[in-house]
This record gives sequence, structure tokens and C-alpha cells, in this order.
Amino acid sequence: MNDLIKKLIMLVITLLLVSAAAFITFQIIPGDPVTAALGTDYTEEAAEQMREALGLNRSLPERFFSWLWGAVRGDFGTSMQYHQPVSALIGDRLAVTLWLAVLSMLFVIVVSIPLGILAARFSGRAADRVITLLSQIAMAVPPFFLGILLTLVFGIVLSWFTPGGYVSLEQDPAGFFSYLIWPAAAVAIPKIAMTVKFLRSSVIRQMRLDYVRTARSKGNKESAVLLRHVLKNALIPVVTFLGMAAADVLAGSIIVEQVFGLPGIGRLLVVSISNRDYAVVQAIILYIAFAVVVINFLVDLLYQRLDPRVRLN
Amino acid sequence: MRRLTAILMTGMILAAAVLSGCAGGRQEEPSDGIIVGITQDLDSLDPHKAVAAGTKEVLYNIFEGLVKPDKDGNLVPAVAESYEISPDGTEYTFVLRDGVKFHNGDAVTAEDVIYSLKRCAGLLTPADPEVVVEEALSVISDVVKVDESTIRVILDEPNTELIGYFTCSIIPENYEEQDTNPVGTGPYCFESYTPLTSLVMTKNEEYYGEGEAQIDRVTFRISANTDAAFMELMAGSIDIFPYLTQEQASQLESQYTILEGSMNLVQALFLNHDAEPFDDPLVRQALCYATDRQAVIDMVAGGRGHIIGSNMFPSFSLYYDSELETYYDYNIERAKELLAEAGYPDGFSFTITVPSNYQFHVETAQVLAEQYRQIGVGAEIQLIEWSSWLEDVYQGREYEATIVGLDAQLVPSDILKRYCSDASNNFLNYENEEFDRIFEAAVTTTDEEEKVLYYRQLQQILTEDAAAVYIQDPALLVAVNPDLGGYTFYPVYVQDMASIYYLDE
Amino acid sequence: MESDKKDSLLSVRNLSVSFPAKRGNYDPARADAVSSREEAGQDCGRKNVVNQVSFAVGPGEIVGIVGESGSGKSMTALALMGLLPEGAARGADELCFDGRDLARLSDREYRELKGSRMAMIFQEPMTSLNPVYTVGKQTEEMLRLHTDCGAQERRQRTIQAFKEAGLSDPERVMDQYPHQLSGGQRQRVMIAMAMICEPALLIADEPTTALDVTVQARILGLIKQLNRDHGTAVLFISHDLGVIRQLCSRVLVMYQGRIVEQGSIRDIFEHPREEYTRTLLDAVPGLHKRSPVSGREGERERLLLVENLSVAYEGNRRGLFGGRPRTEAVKKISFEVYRGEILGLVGESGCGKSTTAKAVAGLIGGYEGKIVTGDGQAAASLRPQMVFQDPYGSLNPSKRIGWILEESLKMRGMKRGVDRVARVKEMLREVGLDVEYASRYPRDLSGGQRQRVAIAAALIAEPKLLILDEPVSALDVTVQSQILNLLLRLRERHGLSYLFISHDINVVYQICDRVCVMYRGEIVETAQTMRLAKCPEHEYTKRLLNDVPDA
Amino acid sequence: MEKKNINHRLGQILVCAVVLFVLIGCFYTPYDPNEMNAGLVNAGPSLTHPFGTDQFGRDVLSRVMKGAGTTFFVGLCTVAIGAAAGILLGALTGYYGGLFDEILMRVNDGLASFPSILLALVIVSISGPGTYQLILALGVLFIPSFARVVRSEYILQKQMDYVKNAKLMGVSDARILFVHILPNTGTILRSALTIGFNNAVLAEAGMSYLSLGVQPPDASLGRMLSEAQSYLFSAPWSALAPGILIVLTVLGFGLLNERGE
Repeated sequence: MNDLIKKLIMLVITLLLVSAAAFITFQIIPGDPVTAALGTDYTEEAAEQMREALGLNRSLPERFFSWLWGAVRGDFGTSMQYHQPVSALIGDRLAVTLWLAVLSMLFVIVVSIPLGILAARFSGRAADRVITLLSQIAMAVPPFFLGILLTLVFGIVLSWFTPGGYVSLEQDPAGFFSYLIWPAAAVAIPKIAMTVKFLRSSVIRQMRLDYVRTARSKGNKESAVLLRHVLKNALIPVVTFLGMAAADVLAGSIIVEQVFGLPGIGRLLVVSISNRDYAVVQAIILYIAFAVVVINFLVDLLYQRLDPRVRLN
Repeated sequence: MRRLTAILMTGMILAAAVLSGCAGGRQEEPSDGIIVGITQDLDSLDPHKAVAAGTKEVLYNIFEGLVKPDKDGNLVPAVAESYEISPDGTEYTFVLRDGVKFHNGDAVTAEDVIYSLKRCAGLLTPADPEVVVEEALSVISDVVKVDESTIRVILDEPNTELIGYFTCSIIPENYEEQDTNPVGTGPYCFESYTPLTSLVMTKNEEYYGEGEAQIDRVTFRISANTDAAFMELMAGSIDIFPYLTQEQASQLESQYTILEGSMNLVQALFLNHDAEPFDDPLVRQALCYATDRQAVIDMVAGGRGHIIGSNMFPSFSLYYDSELETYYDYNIERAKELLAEAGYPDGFSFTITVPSNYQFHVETAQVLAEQYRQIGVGAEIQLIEWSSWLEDVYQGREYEATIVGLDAQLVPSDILKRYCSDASNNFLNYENEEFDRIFEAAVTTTDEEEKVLYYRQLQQILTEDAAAVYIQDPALLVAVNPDLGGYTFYPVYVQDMASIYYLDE
Repeated sequence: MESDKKDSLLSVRNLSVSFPAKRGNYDPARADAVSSREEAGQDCGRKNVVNQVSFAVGPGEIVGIVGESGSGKSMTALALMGLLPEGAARGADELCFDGRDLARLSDREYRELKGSRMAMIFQEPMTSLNPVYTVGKQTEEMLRLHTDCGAQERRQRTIQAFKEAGLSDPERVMDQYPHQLSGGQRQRVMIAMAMICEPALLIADEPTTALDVTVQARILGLIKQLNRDHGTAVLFISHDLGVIRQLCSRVLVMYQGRIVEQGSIRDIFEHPREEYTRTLLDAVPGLHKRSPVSGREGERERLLLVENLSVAYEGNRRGLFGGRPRTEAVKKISFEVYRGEILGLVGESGCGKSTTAKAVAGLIGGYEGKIVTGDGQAAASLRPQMVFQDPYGSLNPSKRIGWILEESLKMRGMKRGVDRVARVKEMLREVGLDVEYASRYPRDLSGGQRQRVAIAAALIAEPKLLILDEPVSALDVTVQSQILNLLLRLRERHGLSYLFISHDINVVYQICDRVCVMYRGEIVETAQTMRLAKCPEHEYTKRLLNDVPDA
Repeated sequence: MEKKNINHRLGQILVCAVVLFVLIGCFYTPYDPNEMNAGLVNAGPSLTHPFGTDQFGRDVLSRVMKGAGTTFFVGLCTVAIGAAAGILLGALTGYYGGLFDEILMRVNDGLASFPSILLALVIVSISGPGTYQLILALGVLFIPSFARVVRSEYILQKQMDYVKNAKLMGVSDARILFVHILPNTGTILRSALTIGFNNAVLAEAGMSYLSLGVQPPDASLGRMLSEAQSYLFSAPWSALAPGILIVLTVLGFGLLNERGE
């Protein structure tokens, strides 16, 4: 109980610090939002008027606390670029990013766990060498180029999907998911490669431990040794790794969203940064911090499920 | 071991199945309507708040002003049936067209028009701070209703060129949802907008004029960047895409009809006259001579583009002085002489600041930098974000040289006004008393011939002064689905969808 | 050989285990660590780690295998169980167990045999149990693999086995994880697990080495009892001659992969025929080996005085605002060390003896009490140096021996490199190492050599007091005796005083002048070594001395 | 046995080849990498231009040689900044622990949990694009990962007896930290360095794609690859050369690391 309260307090402090840092950072960035908004129609009076309307003429702490209070109530202000409430704007983008994250993590888990075990089981043999080499190559391709290659091969040459043919979930769920598969693959491939590598070495490390010998001495089959005894132990460090990967995709895959034209959080962030749309940027950073904290919390929980040494100490 | 292998295999097959399951799911193009690709997200749906040219060209289909430009650059009546300018140039009287309706079904009243004009001119109290006040319209002192179908605009000072600004959109008075659900009078009605994704518009069935739309539904799809859009073009999922690069156009020739128009921009290397050594006209002229414009056009635009010699582009056919195009012919020797004369026999180096989002200008900068090496001038390229460019270069005027393209309203004064010494947007810090004087005369005169003469003089002054290194009016390359016809180029920045039709229908 | 194949449970003839030999030195002591992924190296033939071994185990018999590290005793056991690491190859003229030829069994038949007819327990019960499953589940797994019992019956039998293995409250233990149990409990779980299917043969590979003496005694008792009750034959592997003597009826002595001698306990221990066996027996520490110089009373000049020393560790913070719980590792102990004396500090793991050593050395701040020299100065003036148990960890692996020794000289301000090198050479010779070792890395040295270097590194700082924290515990018995002799010699020559910490009473007997017995953070008894051995006063001391197996 | 290290050997060969290529590029390129040639725009591979020319008629081979140098420079500097600061922080926090450690590690975790490209984006938007800004941004970003690796290694190492021995000899803390312990973190550090270098190369490419990286006309592998995407159909060779070089570089270092397991 005490532990939970401590965690919650830490959580709030983390969020508070991140939001303050984000807020201050974007106040000192060169590039005035008003100038950006007015563009070539800039005049002093218009700028002054706009500043007042946006409350930009108040002091920094004043602005921070009024923003924070709004954030607590779910009001992140209005986007200067889109003239929409930030919460609504982010809410819509979030669905895309979340589904992208879910789908790509699904790929990662479904593909990398069998591959990692396979590589470890046959470590040093041809199957392992091939898997390792392939994952190294997958990690060596710059993410944006991977996206372009996928588009090129599957979108244009093979015509398995229509590049840019994104449709929203409400509009056409089937179309939404069949399009999302490709960006999800682009997100997942490097992560699959990393997870395979990680899981492989984790399994190999575990295989050297004494309890494996005990399991064999009991008359277990090799597959049972691997799946029943080793896997659960080997997955423990992988969980942390997967948690980091999940946090990463939840934060918006900036480049992949760009390449595949997905209206997700990452693209909104890039657009908002270049437009100096503070309200949106701050809210997104807060969201990312929140996502990271939640993921860490979940990883903690899962960790406890998997590892009694953590749970019972 | 066999069991383990079996489990692993099952996993792999499952993964493969999930991945390939989508293979059949290719989405057929929605048959209702066409898709137009754009690469910039819209900055506002309220036409009076939108700033970006990329937004205005889309909203052109939804909104109309009292007058609107046609494809030849003339202003034709739209919401107004006719107009009249008082001889002294201080009063504009508009007669409104009968039976024009907003998309929400309400008829356009004189009150709506007065509201719209006042909103644009910043005369409403309290003013909506986000409305961008058109500076030129600030000479309006009042807009009054004469009768139910006539309104009069009263100016503080005479201005005979203001009619070009009455293209500002007419919107219903007291309508609150312009930001999210815009209502106008144009040939297309707004249907929906999803940030970062698309804007959909449908045909306005009750459009008054002949310019009625042919296509029922138009989707403006927002691509992340030109390269992503190009991929989509290659896959055939976009019907119309303007602003292709030459390279892209040549790759799309088999699938699309490639149309060539003009961007109607003055692309130039703008020099800061307050920064050394560009305060010396000799240096500026030297750069002009050292610029091989044709090579630039060949290199960045595949030879498509129109060389310009001053701050005006050919679409202003009446005022445009084509002789200036050859004023500074490529001549390295001359450039070197001028440099030596200015006291830089060994050249100098400077920085070209270019907004990074304009690939075209970035590439031009690279070519220029390479050309200036021939006369011993080193040019370093600094890419900055558009918003920083606006702030540092355009507002702050802290730069040495920059490359951008300047666009203009359909009014010659709009394009030349920035060279007046006191103009707020004179980011070149150009100063020439003679220019100021002639400009004043040009704007106030009502005599059309005199006006033409004045404007040509102004262009000449700029060229002789080498105010900037004028390069080209870039070609506008548009990919159009071969099934479509009617794509029309305008001398202003618009995408007119009403003119598009299916060829086989 | 001696036993007829027909009456023996297990008979082995000419068993060999070989590994692919690597270029460079192959360290058989580390063969256990080699598994699926071997280090880079080239195949150049194979090297035998077990060479033509023949022996037999009769039903219900307890046979010991004794030998030093690298003698191949563990490999022999693993070869019998079919648990050899990847890359190892087994060859034998005969490998007969329970009337079946192990070499001819299919994988499946061998698996069915393992756990049910022959079972094995290992040295480290902590790492040998799977950390993520309850011990109950792990024990039940045996039944699941080898019987058709239902869940209910499995649970009952597991509880029964736990009870038999001497675990109190077996129901609760069922649902506990290995890390929640003590070392002794874990080994009992391992034994319960191995015995649950009532195997004909139990192979025990150093099952008590990681345990305290008192716990060891109980585990040995348990094995003996199970052997009696169930008639299970035991093949007991140990480096500890005392343990073997106490438990086994017959013993095999292994050296460098071969059996050098085998016979009954009495024959081997009382009339060893082979040279190696004699060396081994001679090396065993104990009272009988006390050198004449030991035990002198001599000058009684007090070198170090420790008074009311208490050391507490702070645990992790409880909650955000809660304090840190304090655990007292050492509680108000007092002792003194005289000049030229070896003071032993003996006790079981966790009794606070290492903490005391670190406090005296000055590695722990924040203690309460007094640690001063005999004339009241700070203990640091004695320049105390330490020699640690693990010779692998106490030498910086990335530095050459010479550098390590020189470092101390540099710190003491010896500027000229030649002087330092000369001193280092001198020191190496003094600890019995060739001077060329100066240019080697610790990884190139054997455990005994490393411990010599560690001693040299301590001595080169010219301390008045040397603190030896289990300096010979990680060493083989023959090496152990060499190091102990070296320590005695060095004390003579330099007039040093030692604070000698050990869990091994026999070592303490052999070397110390006086002994402090520590138990749960307190010194329960301090006495002259001979007196302690003859008439211990404190209850705990009595128990401790009683449980020590005597070779 | 021979097969065992085939991947590692491949890594060695690749790294050597790429480094050689870059070194040559520092001193000699067949053409001036920035020299334009209007007559040879997007020319295919030929004897005179083995990798063809780009959209300005520049020789792709020369640009790749120069660009690989720039990319390596960015990678090395980034890693140097990240490693230097990371080692210092990691060593101090790991060795001393305490409140300082706790605070710093919390900040560290916070930073590390954000996607790196996002932070680079923010830093570059503040400082403006450019090679040095990019190096600074990425370098700062890499500090947390190095600090974390070094810290955990120091926590392990400081409990080793040789450290206690050093203390008893009277060795100063600074010397213990950097002379005694640091060499023992070598294995882990080496793999962290190669991973860091690879990440820097990939991040450079990503930042170039968002046009926040190296500025034209200078070439870098990422920038060239990013520029080449418009010509994938008409001039695929302009993507091929930088693409292959990036993959080979990262692959080489990645494989080199494999032995570390």
C-alpha cells in the first residue's frame, strides 16, 4: 500500500517536472508563434492584438499555472494552427497512434519470440546465423528508408495496398486496419530484430544456469526444458525491453507516420513544432510522459507477475 | 524437440498469415469524386484567418468575394453583379447579385457583405484577433448600405487599385462555426475536414453562376511531404497534384497528363541592402552577371520556367517589361570586373538563408552557390525553418541573402510596394527616393496608360539598381488523371475544381 | 572391477569424457562453465577430462569420489546422468546401470530413467532451483514426469517427501519460491525432489560445500538416513576428505581425470598406497598440523584494540517518508590483537566476521566503538591490508601483476620506476613466484598463484597488521596448505600480525594462536587455540566443533 | 568451429572496408563532390561515374565518399560527447550513489524514455539545423544511455575486492574511478560505443529525412538517401550508393559486436 502511494506520488512528480520542462522549453525556443501565425501579413498591431488574445503577454509562471490547471481539467487550450480544442485534436490523432502501437507490438511479440527461441536453440548453427544476420540487416536500414522500401515494394510494385490510402477507423474499419498493417510492419521490423537479438542472448544466458541442468536431470525433454523452464526466466529482461519499445511506439512514430501519411501523434507533433503551436506540443509531450509512466507501471506489474523474487521482496 | 519445432512453426505461420492476410485488402478508389493532393495542412478554415497560400487555394472553391479572378487575370463579378469607382478614387459602389445563397441555404444580404468587408478591414468591434487584417484594406473608413442590394465602400484616401482586394470572402453575419464548419457561396460546399488527413467538399447544387461544379465530390488529401505524395502518385491514388518537380513529372508522364503553367512567383536571390557588401550596387550587379539563369532553370526545373529580370512576372501582361529579362546576361568577366571595381578583386563570402521546407529554393541555392564560385564568391547555405525565416529574415531582416518566391494579389502595386523605403515588408531594406516618388504617382493615377508607364519605370529602376538577383517565374507542373479535363491555370494561387470534368462524360 | 557386474547397481568400465581441445591452455577447472557457446578457438583434437575410469557401486552402498578441482569427479557424475555440456563426448567400454546399458538407451528411455531410477543433487541449491516456480511445483514435476499420479496425490506425496527431508511446515514450503528459503532448506528441497521417485541411485555433487558446518552436518545425516531407510545407493562427490570419511563406506580418489586409488574408507585413510593420496591426506588442515612456531605466548605487546564495536547496515527506505531499517551486523564486540600474533575469527556465514574485518581495515565508516592501536592511535597507522577470499575478484583483471604491485609503491611515493620494479621482483620471489609473473595478467594465473599475488600486493604496502578474510577457502586442499605455510613463513620473517577470518575450524586450528568465535554478531568465546579445541565453553562453540567432520 | 565466427569475421571485413573507404574519401575523391554538371543530370552508372550522377550532375561516388566522411564525423563526435559525459556521470553516480545518484538517474530515465528523435527534433528546433547542432543534439541525447550502462557496471565493479584493495593502498577516488575501474568496463563500453555509433548514423539519416540534419550542399549519407527518394524510379543509383553504405556500416559494427555476448 505504502509502495503504491509512493509510486503514485513519484508519478505525479515526474509528470509535473516533465510538463514544466516542456512548457519552459517551448517558451524559450526561438521562433515566435504569433509571427508564424501571421506569416507575411505581419504587422506590429496585429501581433500585439493576437498576443493579448492568446494570453502570451502574461508572465511565464502565470501562464504555466493557468495551463496546468487547465490540463488537470482536461483543457489544454486551443490550437493556434487548427482553431480546435487541443484535447479534441489530440484525441483524434491518438486513435491512429494507439492502433499503430497495438498492431506493431503484436507483430513484435508474435514474430520475435518464436524467432528468438529458435535462434537460441540452434545457436551457432545455420538457422541461428541466418536469423542473426537478418536481424542485423533489419537494424541497419534507416527507418524512413525501410518505410519507403515497403511502400515501393508492396504498394507500388506489388500493389498490395494503396500508398496514402489511409481511411479513418470510423469510416471503414477494414480499410483502416489493412492499411495500418504496413506502417505497423515498418515500425515493427527494427524492433523485431532487436527483440530477437535480445531474447536470443537472454535464452542463451539462461541455458547456462544450473537450474537448467536440474531440469534435465529430472528427465525433462529438451523442448520442455526450453519452454517450461527457461522461457519464463528468459522473458523477464525482455519484458523491460518490450516495455521500452511499447513506450517508443506509443509516443508516435514520427518518421513512419510521415512516410505513410498517417495522421498520428508523431506527425501532429512535427507539424506543431514547426508552427510553434505551443498548446499542442505541450499537450503531446505531457501525453508522451504519461504514456511512458503508465507503460513503466505496467512493466513493473508484469515483472512482478513473472518474477517472484521481485514480488515477494 | 519435435513439439517445440511444431510450436515455433505455428507461430511463424500465424505471423505470416497476419501479414499476408491484408494482401487482398486493397482498397479501390472511392468512385464518388476525385482526390487532389496537397502537401501543406490547412491553417484555418475561416477564410479571413487563413494565411497560407496552400490554404487559400483550397478555400477558393468554397468562398467567393464580391469579385473574383478569372483565368486571364481579370476580375469578374461574383457576389456583386457590378461595381463602380468614383472618379476621385475614394468610393466603391457594389450592386449585389440577386439570388446568391450561402451553403446553409440563407440568401446573401447586404448586411452579410458589410460584415464580411468590415471584418477583413479590421473595422469590427470587438475585433476577432485571429482575423488577419488585409493591410491594403485599412484605407477603408466605412462600409455603408445604400439599399437592400447596394453597398458603398468609403476610403480615407484615393486608391484606384483596391478592387483587387475585394476578392475577400463573403461569409454570413453572426455565424459562429466558420472555424470548423465553414459556409460560403462558392461552387463547392464544405463537407468535412480532418487535420493532417483531408478536406472534403461537395458540389454546391444551388450555385448561381455558369461556373457550376461538374464533379460531385472533391477530396483534398494532405500528404506529409512531396516525396510521400509522389509515392501515392506512383500508386495512382491521387487524381490531381500540382507542384511537381521536373524530375517527378518526367517519371509520371506515362500515367498522368502533365500540364505546365506558371507559378506566378518572383523567385530571386534577395539581398539585404543593409548588409555589407550588398550595400554596394556594383557587388549586386556583379552577382547578377554571375548568375546563369538558364542553367538554374535547367538544373532545378528541367528547363521549364520563365526568366525574369525584375520584380514582376509575365502574367501581369499589361505591366510586365520583358526587355529587362536580358539586362544582365551571364557574363563572368563583367562580374569579375565589377567586383574588382567594388574593391573585392578576390571575392568575398556570404550566407544564403533558405527556408528548408521549400526544396525548390534550396536546390536553387545550391546551384547559385556553385555558380558564384566561378567569380571567387563563396556562398554558404543555411537552412532554417519557415517560422524562423519569417521571424529572422522577414521581420528581423537579419540576413545577408535569401532565396524565396514572392507572390502577389492581382494588383501591380501589391508586388512592388515592398520596395518603398517605408514599407513594413521591405525586408530587403531597399531605399530609392525616385522609386518611392514614382510608386506614389502610380498608385494614385486613374489613367491606365500612365499607370502602365509608371510601373514599367519602377521595374526598370529595380533592375538597374540590381535590387535583387531576379531569377525566374517557376513553371508549375501539374499531374492530372488522364480521365479528367478542364484543369485551369490562374494567375493567382488557386486550385479551381469547378472547371474539372470527366472526359468520358 | 572388484564388484561383480551382476550384484552391482552401477558398473563403469573405462569411462572417458573428452572435450574439443582449444589452442592455448585449456582450463579443465572451468569446464563446467563451458556450454553451448564456446569461446573462440580452433579445434585441434580432443582432450580427455575423464580418462579410462572404472568403478562400481553396489545397491545401497555409499561411495565417495574425492579429488581436487579439475580432477574430473563432477564430469564423471554428469557423464553418468547424461548431462554433459554440449561439445563433450562420452565413451565407455561398459556403462551398466540397474542391469541396462546406458550407452544403448534411446533418448527417451534415458529420460525415463533420469529422475526416477537415478537422481542427482548439486552444489548450489539456490541456482539449481528454478527461481520463478514454487519449490512445490518443481518437486511435483518429478511425479508428473515419471508417474501417473493425479494432482491431489502428487501434492500429498510432495508434502510427504518434504517432511521426510526434514522440512518443517512442508505445506507452507510447497508454495514458497527458492529465494524465500534458507540454504539448508533449499538443499533439503533438492534432496526431497531427488528422492521423491525413490531412485536406486542418488548422485550428490558437492551437496554441502556451499553450506555452513552445522547445516552440513544435518544434511549429511539426512542423506545417511535416507540411504538406510530406502536402500538408495549414493555416489557422493566431494573435495572434503572429512565429509567423505564421515559418510562413505568406499572411496575413489581422482586426480587429473583418472582414478588413482580406490578402496574402503579405512584402507584409503589409514594405509594410502599411492603418492597422491598421501599428499592429499597430508594437506588436510587440522590441529595435528600445527607447526612448532604456533601457539607461542611471546611478547604481549598490544597492537590493535577493538572495543565495543558495533556496525549496522541501513536497509532500503520503507515508504516515502519512512526511515531505513537498521540491521546490526556486529554487536558490541571487543578483542585485541598482539604483535606477532595470529588471531582467528571463526563463525558461520552471516555471523559478522567479514564486517568486523572491513571495519578494522577502515573500509566501513559509521561504526560505533573504538578501533585503535595498542598505544591509542588511529588504526590506520598500522596500514592494515586485506587478503580476500576470492582471488579472481581481488586482483584488477585489466592490469598486469607488476602494475598491481607497483600501484601500492606509487601511492607510498616511490618515484623511480626502477626502484619499484626491483621491489616488485623481490616481493614476487618472496611469495614464491617467478619474477616473470610481473608481466602477466591475473587471468593467466591459477587460483593459488593469484592468492600469492594478493598476499604480495598486501605485503608490499608494508602493513603491521594483515587482515586475511577466508584466504584459503576457495583453494584446493593441497594449495591451501602451501598458502598457509607461506603465511606462517611471512609472519616469521616480517614480524607481522594477522587477523585471520575463516569458517573452517580445521584451518584455524592449524594456524591461529588465539581464536574468537563469533555467532550472530557477537563474540561468544575467545580462547587459546588448543584450549578451545580441548574444552570449549560456550554451547555454540561446542556444537560448532562437534559438527566438524574430521579427516 | 569455423562457422562460429563467420558473422563476426564478416563484421570485421565490413568495418575495415567502410573505414578505408571513408579515409580515402578524406584525401581523394574522383571529382569535386559539389561540382555540378548540367550536361550530366541523373546520368546512370558509367565508367567515368561508377555510381552515376545526381540531379545536379554531381558524381555520386565522390559525394558518397565525402558524405560517408561527414556521417562518420557526426557519428564519432556524437559518440564522443555522449560517451565522455556519460562515463563521467555514470562513474560518479554508480560509484558514490546517494541522493545525487537518485536525482540524476531519475532525470536520466525521464530523458531516456522519450523517443530520441523527438528530443533531437526539439533541440534542433531550438538551435537551428546544421552539422554541429546535430552533433550536439545527438550527443546530448546519447548521454543517458551511456551513463546508465557505465553506472550499472560501476555498481558491480565497486563491490569487487580489488577496489577495496586499492582503497587500502590509499589510492585516491579519482584514480580508482578512472585508472582502476574504467579499464574493466571495456567490454561493455566497447559494445555501447558501437551501438551508439550505429544509432548516430541512423539518427543522422532520420534527421536528414526531416531536413534537420547536415545542410546542403554538403553531403552526408542520410541526406543523400533522403534526397534520392524522389528519384527512386528514374535514378535509383543515387539511392543505392548511400543506402548500401549506411547498411554496410551499421551492419558491420553490429556484427562486430556479436562476439560480446
